[in-house]
Amino acid sequence: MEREHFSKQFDTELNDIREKLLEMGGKVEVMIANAMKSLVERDTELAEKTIAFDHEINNLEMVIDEKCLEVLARRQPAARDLRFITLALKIVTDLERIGDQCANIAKRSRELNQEPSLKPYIDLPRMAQAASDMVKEALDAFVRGDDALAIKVCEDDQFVDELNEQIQRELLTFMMGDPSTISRAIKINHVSKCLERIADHATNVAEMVIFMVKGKDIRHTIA
Amino acid sequence: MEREHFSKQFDTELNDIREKLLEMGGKVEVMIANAMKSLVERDTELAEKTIAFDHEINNLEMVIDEKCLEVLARRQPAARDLRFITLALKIVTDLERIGDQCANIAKRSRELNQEPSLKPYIDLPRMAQAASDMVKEALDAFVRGDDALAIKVCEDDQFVDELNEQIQRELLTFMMGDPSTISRAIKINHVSKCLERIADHATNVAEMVIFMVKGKDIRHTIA
Amino acid sequence: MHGMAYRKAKNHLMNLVMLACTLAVLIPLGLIFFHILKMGVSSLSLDFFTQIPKPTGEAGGGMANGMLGSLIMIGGASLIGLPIGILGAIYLAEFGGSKVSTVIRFGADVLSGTPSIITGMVAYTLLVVPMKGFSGLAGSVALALIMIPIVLRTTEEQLKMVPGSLREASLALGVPFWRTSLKVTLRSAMSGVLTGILLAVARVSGETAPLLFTALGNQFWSRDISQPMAALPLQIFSFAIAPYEDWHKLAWAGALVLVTVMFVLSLTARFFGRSRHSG
Amino acid sequence: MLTDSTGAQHSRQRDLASETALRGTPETENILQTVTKREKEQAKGMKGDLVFRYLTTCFAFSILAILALMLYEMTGESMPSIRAFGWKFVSSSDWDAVQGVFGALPYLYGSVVSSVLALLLATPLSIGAALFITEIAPARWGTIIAPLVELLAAIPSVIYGLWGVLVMAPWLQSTVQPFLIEHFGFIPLFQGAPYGVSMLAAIFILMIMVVPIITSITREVLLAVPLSQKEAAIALGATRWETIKMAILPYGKSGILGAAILGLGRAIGETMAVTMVIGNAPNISLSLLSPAYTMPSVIANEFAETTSKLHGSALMEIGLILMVVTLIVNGLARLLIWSVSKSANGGAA
Amino acid sequence: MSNKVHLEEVNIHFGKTHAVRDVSMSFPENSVTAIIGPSGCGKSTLLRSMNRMHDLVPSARVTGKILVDNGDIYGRGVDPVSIRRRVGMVFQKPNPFPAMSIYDNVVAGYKLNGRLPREEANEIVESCLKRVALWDEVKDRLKTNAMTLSGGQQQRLCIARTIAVKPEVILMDEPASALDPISTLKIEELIEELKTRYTIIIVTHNMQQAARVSDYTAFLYMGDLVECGETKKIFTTPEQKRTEDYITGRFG
Amino acid sequence: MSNKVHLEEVNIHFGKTHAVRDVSMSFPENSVTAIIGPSGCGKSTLLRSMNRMHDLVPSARVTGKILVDNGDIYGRGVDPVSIRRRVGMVFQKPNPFPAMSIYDNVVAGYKLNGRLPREEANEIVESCLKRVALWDEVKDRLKTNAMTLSGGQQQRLCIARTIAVKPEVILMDEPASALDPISTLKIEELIEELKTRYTIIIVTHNMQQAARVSDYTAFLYMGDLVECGETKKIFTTPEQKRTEDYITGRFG
Ligand SMILES: Nc1ncnc2c1ncn2[C@@H]1O[C@H](COP(=O)(O)OP(=O)(O)OP(=O)(O)O)[C@@H](O)[C@H]1O
Ligand SMILES: Nc1ncnc2c1ncn2[C@@H]1O[C@H](COP(=O)(O)OP(=O)(O)OP(=O)(O)O)[C@@H](O)[C@H]1O
Ligand SMILES: [Mg+2]
Ligand SMILES: [Mg+2]
Ligand SMILES: O=P([O-])([O-])[O-]
Repeated sequence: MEREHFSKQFDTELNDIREKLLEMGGKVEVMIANAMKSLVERDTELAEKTIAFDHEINNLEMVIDEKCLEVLARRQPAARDLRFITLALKIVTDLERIGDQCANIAKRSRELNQEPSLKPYIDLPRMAQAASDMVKEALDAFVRGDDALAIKVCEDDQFVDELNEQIQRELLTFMMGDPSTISRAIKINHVSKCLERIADHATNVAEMVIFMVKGKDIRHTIA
Repeated sequence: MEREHFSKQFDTELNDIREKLLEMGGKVEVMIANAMKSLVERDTELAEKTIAFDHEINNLEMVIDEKCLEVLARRQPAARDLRFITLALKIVTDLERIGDQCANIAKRSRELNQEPSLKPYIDLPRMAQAASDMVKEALDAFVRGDDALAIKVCEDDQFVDELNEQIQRELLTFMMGDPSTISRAIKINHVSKCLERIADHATNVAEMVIFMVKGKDIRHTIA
Repeated sequence: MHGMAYRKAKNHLMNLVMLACTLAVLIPLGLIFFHILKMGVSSLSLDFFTQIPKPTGEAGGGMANGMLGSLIMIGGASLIGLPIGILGAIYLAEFGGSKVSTVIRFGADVLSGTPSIITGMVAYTLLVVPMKGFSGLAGSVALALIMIPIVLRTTEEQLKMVPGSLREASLALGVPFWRTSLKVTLRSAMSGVLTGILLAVARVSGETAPLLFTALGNQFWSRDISQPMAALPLQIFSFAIAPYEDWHKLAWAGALVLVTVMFVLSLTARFFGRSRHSG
Repeated sequence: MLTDSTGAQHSRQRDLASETALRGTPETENILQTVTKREKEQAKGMKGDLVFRYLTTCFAFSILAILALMLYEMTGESMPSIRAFGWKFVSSSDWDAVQGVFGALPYLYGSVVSSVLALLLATPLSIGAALFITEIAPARWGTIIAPLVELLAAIPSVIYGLWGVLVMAPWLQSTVQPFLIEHFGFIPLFQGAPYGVSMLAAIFILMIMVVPIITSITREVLLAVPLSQKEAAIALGATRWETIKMAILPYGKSGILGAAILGLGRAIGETMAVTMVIGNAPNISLSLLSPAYTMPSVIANEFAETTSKLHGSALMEIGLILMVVTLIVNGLARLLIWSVSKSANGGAA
Repeated sequence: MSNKVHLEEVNIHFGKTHAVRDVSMSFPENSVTAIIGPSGCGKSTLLRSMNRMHDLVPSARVTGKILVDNGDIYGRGVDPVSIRRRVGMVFQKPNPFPAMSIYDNVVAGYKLNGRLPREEANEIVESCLKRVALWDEVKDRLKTNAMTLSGGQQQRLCIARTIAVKPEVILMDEPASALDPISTLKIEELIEELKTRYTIIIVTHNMQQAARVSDYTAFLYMGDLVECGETKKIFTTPEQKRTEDYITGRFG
Repeated sequence: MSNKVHLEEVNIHFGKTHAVRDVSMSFPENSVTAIIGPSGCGKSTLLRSMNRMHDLVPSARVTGKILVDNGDIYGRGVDPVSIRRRVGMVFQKPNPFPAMSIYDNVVAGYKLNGRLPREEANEIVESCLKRVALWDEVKDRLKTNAMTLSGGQQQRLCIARTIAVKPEVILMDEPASALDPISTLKIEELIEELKTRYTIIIVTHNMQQAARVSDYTAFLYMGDLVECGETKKIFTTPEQKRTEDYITGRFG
C-alpha cells in the first residue's frame, strides 16, 4: 500500500507502534464485551476481572507513549510519519479512557449484581455493540489510513447518542414510577453514559485519522 | 531559571506554545467559574454564553496542536523540549475535555434553571473551586516545571472525589424522599460527576508534568 | 567613484595587454621551433643514426656514438640517482617534519639550484683527477648529482600529496609501516613519481655543461665507461661553434633528434601525470 | 608510547597464568603454536620498520653529505687562488693565464647584468601570458598553448645556444643592432659596433629561455587558485580584470615570486647558450652591443685546458662564487616564499 | 508580501544535460526560501542561474524568464556584473580572500567602485560586521589576516562581504555544510536575522536545516519543481506524494 | 551482553594538551555505541586510542587501561599491528587505495601482508561485499579502479575492506559526514546490520545520526565523559544537566 522507509529499522519501529495500538484496541474491545457480559449475565467475577484488566490497558498506554517518544527523539519523523506518531500519542489516551469507562461499567455491574435485576437489558447491549464497532473501525481506519471508514465512524456516533437519550428517558420513567429502583437506575444510567463516552472517544480517534490521512483538521467542525 | 536555546527562534516558539497553553488554561478556569455561576445564580444567559464559549477552547486546541506539530517537524526537539511538546499535545486534549465538561455543566444548568431550585448549592461550589484550583495549579506546575506543585495536585484529587461521593449520597436521599426531584437530582448528580472528571483531568496533567520534569512516568501508579 | 563604463574599458584594455604578452612569448619560441624543424629535417639522414662524425672537411657522417654515449651515461646516472632520490624522499615524507629534514630539504634545493657546470667541476675533482683521465663514469656521476635533487623533491611532493588517510587505512588494517610506505604510499604516488623520474631523465639528457670536463667527448665509438665518452649534446655544442657549414647541419640534425627525444619523454610524463588525475 | 607500569605487569602476569593453564591438551598445544607463530611475525614486522627507517634516513642524509663534499672540494681547490689574490679577485679585471694574474670582475659583471635584465624582461611577459592562457583565452586555446610552453621549458640549453648563434646573432647583427645604433645611439647602452654576439644576444636568449619556465610555473600557480576564490570575486560583481586583481594575483603572489626567482637562478647558472652567443670577451662595457663574458662561460671555455694550477684554482674560485651566489638567491627565494605562504596559511592551521 | 524574484518556465541545459526543467516559482520579499532535493537534482544549478553565475560556463544555457523586481536579468543589454551586485552569493566553503585582512575583505566588493574614503570604509566595516554578529569577536584585530578566523567566523565574514555591496537578494549554496554544528547554528540564526532586510534563497541538502531556517520550501527532483510552499506545510502536510516520500525518508 | 571494550581511567595528552581526562566506560559486545560531543572535545582522540593509532604521533601519550576482551592493548610486548587487525577502523572520508581495483581493495589487508590464494580471495571478496550490500552493484566490475565508485560506495568498500581482516571491533570516525544524505542513510542501515557480528563504536557530531544508529551513547565534553547510557534514555531523559543542554541545543 505504501512505500517503505529507506531505513528498515524505522519501518519496524513504526509497525511496532501500529501493532501495539491494534493490540490495545483489541484488548479494549474485549473489555467492552466483558464489561457488558458481566452486566447482562450478572457475572460478578467477570466484572472483577474486567476492573483488574484496566491495569493492562494502562500499562500499554505507557509502553506506547514511550515508544512514540523514542521514535520522535531518534528518528525525527516528518509529514505523514510525524502525524502518525503524534496521533498515536493522542489515540492512546482515548483508548486508555475507554478502558477506564469499561472499568466504570464493570464497577456498576458489580454493584448492580448485588441487587435484584431491574429489567432485562435490550438497548444497552445494542449500544455497547455499536460503540465497540466504532472503536474497532476507528482503529482499522487509523491503521489502514482509511479516511472513508473514519468518516463513517463519525457518523455512527449519532446513533449511539440517540440510544443514550432513549435509555435515559426510559430510566427516568422507571425511577418516577418506583423510587426503590432509583439507586439501580442511576447506575444503569451511568453505564449508558459510559458507553456514550466510549463512542465519543472512538469518534475522536476517527477525526484524528482523517487529519492524519488528509492533513486536514476536522475536529470540532462536524460536531 | 533555565538556559536559553542557542536558537532564539526556537525559544520563541516554545514560549509561544507555553503562553497559548496558559491562555487556554485561563479560559478554562473562567469557563468553570461561569458554568458554576450560571448554576448557582440561575443565570441561563451565562449558561448559553458558556456553552458557546466551548468553541473557543476547541479552536485553541487545534491551534496549539498545530504549533506543536510545527515545532516537532521543524526543530527536532529532544529530551526536555521533546517531553514538553509531547505533553503539551496531551495536556491540550485534557484542557479541551475540561471545556467540554464545563459546557455539559452549563447545559445542565440551563435545564435546571427551567425548574424550581432543589436546594441551595453548598458542596458543589466548593468542589468547583477545588477542581478549578487543581487545573490552575497543574498548569502552573507545567509551565514552571514544578514537580512539587504537581504532586500536590495529584493529592488534592482525593478531596474532590470524596466531595463527589458525598454529594451523590445526599442526592440519593433526596430522590428517595421525593420522586419529583429525581429529574433535577440526576442533573445535579451529572454536574458533580463533571466536576469530578475536571479534577481527574487536572490530575492527568499533573502526572504528566511530573514525567516531563523528572523523566519518570508515574501515571497509573498512585491511582 | 568609477562608472561601469570605466571599469569595463579597463577590463578590455587589460585583456589586450595580456594577449600582447602571450604573443611576445610565443613568437620567438615559434621561431626556434621553426628553425630546428626546417634545418634539422633537411640535414637528417640515416647516416646520422649509424655513423660517427667524419673528420673536418669530409661530408656526411653522424652522431651515433654520441647517442650511444648519452644513453650509457643516463643509464648510469639513473642507477646512482634514483635509489638515493626515492628512498631519501620517503624519509622526508614519512619521517620528516623535524629540523633535520628541513635542512635536508634545503640542501636538496641548493643542490638543484647549483648551476650544472659546477657539478661538472666537482665530478672533475672527485673522479677525473684521481682516475687521471676523463671518463664516462665521471659524466654519469655528474648527471646523477643533477638527478638526485629533482627526483627527491618531486617524489617527496608526490608522497606528501598521498592523503594521510590512506596510510591510516593501511595501518588500521594491521599492515606494518614499512609495507604501508612501499606498497600503499609509494604505489599510490607511482604515476607522479614516474613523471618526476621522466622529467629528471629529460633534464639530464640535454645537459652539456657538466659533461664538458667529465666525459669530455670522443670522436669515436666509446662503450668503456672508464674512457672519455661521446655525448649528443656535447657534439651539438662543438659542431655548432665550429666554423663549418657541414658541421652546422649535423648540429641542427642533432638538435632535432634531441628535441624529439625530449618531447617524447615529456609527453610520456604528461600521460602518466594525466592518468593519475583521471584515475 | 608510555603505559603505566602496573598495567603492563598486570597483563604479563595474566599471560603467564593463561599459558600454564592451557598447556596439556592437544588443542591448546595447537593454539600455543599459532600464537608463537603470530608473535614471530609481529617481531618481524617491528624489526622491518626499524630497518626501513634507518635505510631511508641514510639515503636522505647522503644529500647533505654530497653538498658538504662539494663545498669542501670547491673550497679546497680554490684555496691557492684565494691565498694569492684575496679580495682583489673580485675587484680586478685582469685575467691573464700567461702571467698568472686572475681577476674575475668582468665575469661577475656579465653574469649579473645579463641575468637581471633578462629576468626584468621575462617576468611581466610571462605573467601576462600565463594570465591570458588560464583566465582569458577560451579553454581550448589554453589546452594547446600550455603544453607547448611546457615543452619549450624542457628544451636543452645547448639547442637555444645553437639557435642563438646560428640564427639570432646574425639577425641581431644585420638588423636590430644597426637600428639601435642609428636611433638610440645617444644612449650609452646602445653605442658601439654591431657584433651580433654580444651582451644583448645573451640577454635575449636568456629571456627566451626563462620565459617558458616562469610562464608554466605561473600557470600552475594560477590553476591552483581555487574556483571558490574566483567565484567570490565574481559574485561581488567584479569584472574579469578585477577578479584577477582581487582574487587571483594575491592568492598566487608567492608562487609567482618563486617562479621569477627560480628563473633568476636558472639565468645566472646558464652556461651553454650564453657561452655560445655572448662573444666571450672579458669587457666591462656599458654598451649592450659589445661582447661580454659570464662566470659559467669562462669555466666552460677554460677549465678543460688550464695552463697552470693557479689558473685551475682561479676557475674553481669562480665556480665557488657562482655556487654561493646561486645558494644565496635560492635561499632568499625560499625564505621569501616561506614567509609569504606562512602568513597566508598560518591562520588556517 | 510581494515577490522579489520570480522564475517563469526556467530551463537550464549543460550541453545535452537538461539540469532544470520548466521551473516556475516566486520568492517572496524579506523571507527565507529553501531549495531542497536529492543530490544532483539541480538545486545549485537553479540557484546560480539567479545571479548569472552560469555565464562563466560555456556549455550552460538558461532559457525562460528570471525576474528580479520584475526585470528580466537575462534580458538584452543587461550587464551580469551589475546583476551580481544586486543578487549576492555565499558559497558552500567559506572563501575569504586569503591575502587580505578582515577589514579589507569586508570592503573588497565595495572598493571596486573606486576609491573609498577612510571614514566611509570604517563605517561599512563596522555596520556589516555588526550585522553578521562578528564585530565583537574581531573588532580588536581587523587588520589581521582573514584566514586566522575559524571556519564559522570566515563564513560570517563572507556574508558580511556580500552584504557590504548592498544586495537585495542573497543566494546561499549550502552555506553551513562545511561547518561544525555550533557554527552551523550561528549561521542559521544569522539568516533568521538577515531576512528582515534581504530576500534570502538557500540551497541545503540538510532537510532539518531547511525546516529550521526557511519560511518557504521548494522541493526539486531530477530537475523538476515538485512542490513549493510554506515550510510548515511542506514538512507536516505536503501535497505531493513525492515530497512526502522524500521528506519522510522513503526513497530508492 | 558482555563488555567487549573497556576503558579504565583513560587519559590522553598531546604534549601539554590534556585531550581526554579520566574516561572510564564500557562498550557492550554486538552493539553500536555512539560518542558525541562538541567539536574538539576529544571524540576522535578517544576513538583512535582504541586501536593505537596514536602510536604514530610522537607527542601523544595514553595512560590508563584499554581492555579488549579483558586484554590491555597497551600492555608490554603487545604489537600495535596485531591490535589493529582486531580493532578495525573506518575513517571520515572514504579512503580506498586509489591504485587498486575494487577486488584488490577488499583483500588489501591480506595482500599487503603477503600472498593470498586465489580461491580464498574470491570467497572473501564476495562475502565481504555482500555483507556491505555492495556486491550487486559492483560484481560485474570488480577489476575496475576503486575510485570509479561514488562516495557512498567507496565508503562501503572501505567497510568491506575493514571487515575482510575479520576484526572484532570496528571504530568509525564520522563515517558519513562526507557523504550525501542518501549515502548516509545507506551507511547507517549497514551499521545496523553489522552490529550482529561486530562491536561498533562510532564518533559523530551529528546528534540525530547518533540517535538513529546507536544503542548506547556517550557524551564527551572538553575531554570529560559527562554521561553514557542507552541512546533512548540519553535522548529523552538524560540525567546530567550538561547532556540535556547539549542535546536540546542549549549552548554558549
Ligand atoms: N558545469 C556543469 N557542466 C555540466 N553539467 C553540470 C554542471 N553543473 C551541474 N551539472 C549537472 O547538472 C545536474 C544538477 O547539478 P547540481 O549541481 O545543480 O545538483 P545539486 O542539486 O546542487 O546537487 P548537490 O546536492 O550534489 O550539490 C547534475 O546532473 C550535474 O551533473
Ligand atoms: N595530533 C594532535 N596533536 C596535538 N593536539 C591534538 C592532536 N589531535 C588532537 N589534538 C587536540 O586534542 C583535542 C581533541 O581533539 P579531537 O580531534 O579528538 O576532537 P574531536 O572531538 O574529534 O573534534 P571534531 O568533532 O572537530 O573532530 C583538541 O583540543 C585538539 O586540538
Ligand atoms: Mg549543489
Ligand atoms: Mg573528530
Ligand atoms: O476522559 P473523558 O472525560 O473525556 O471521558
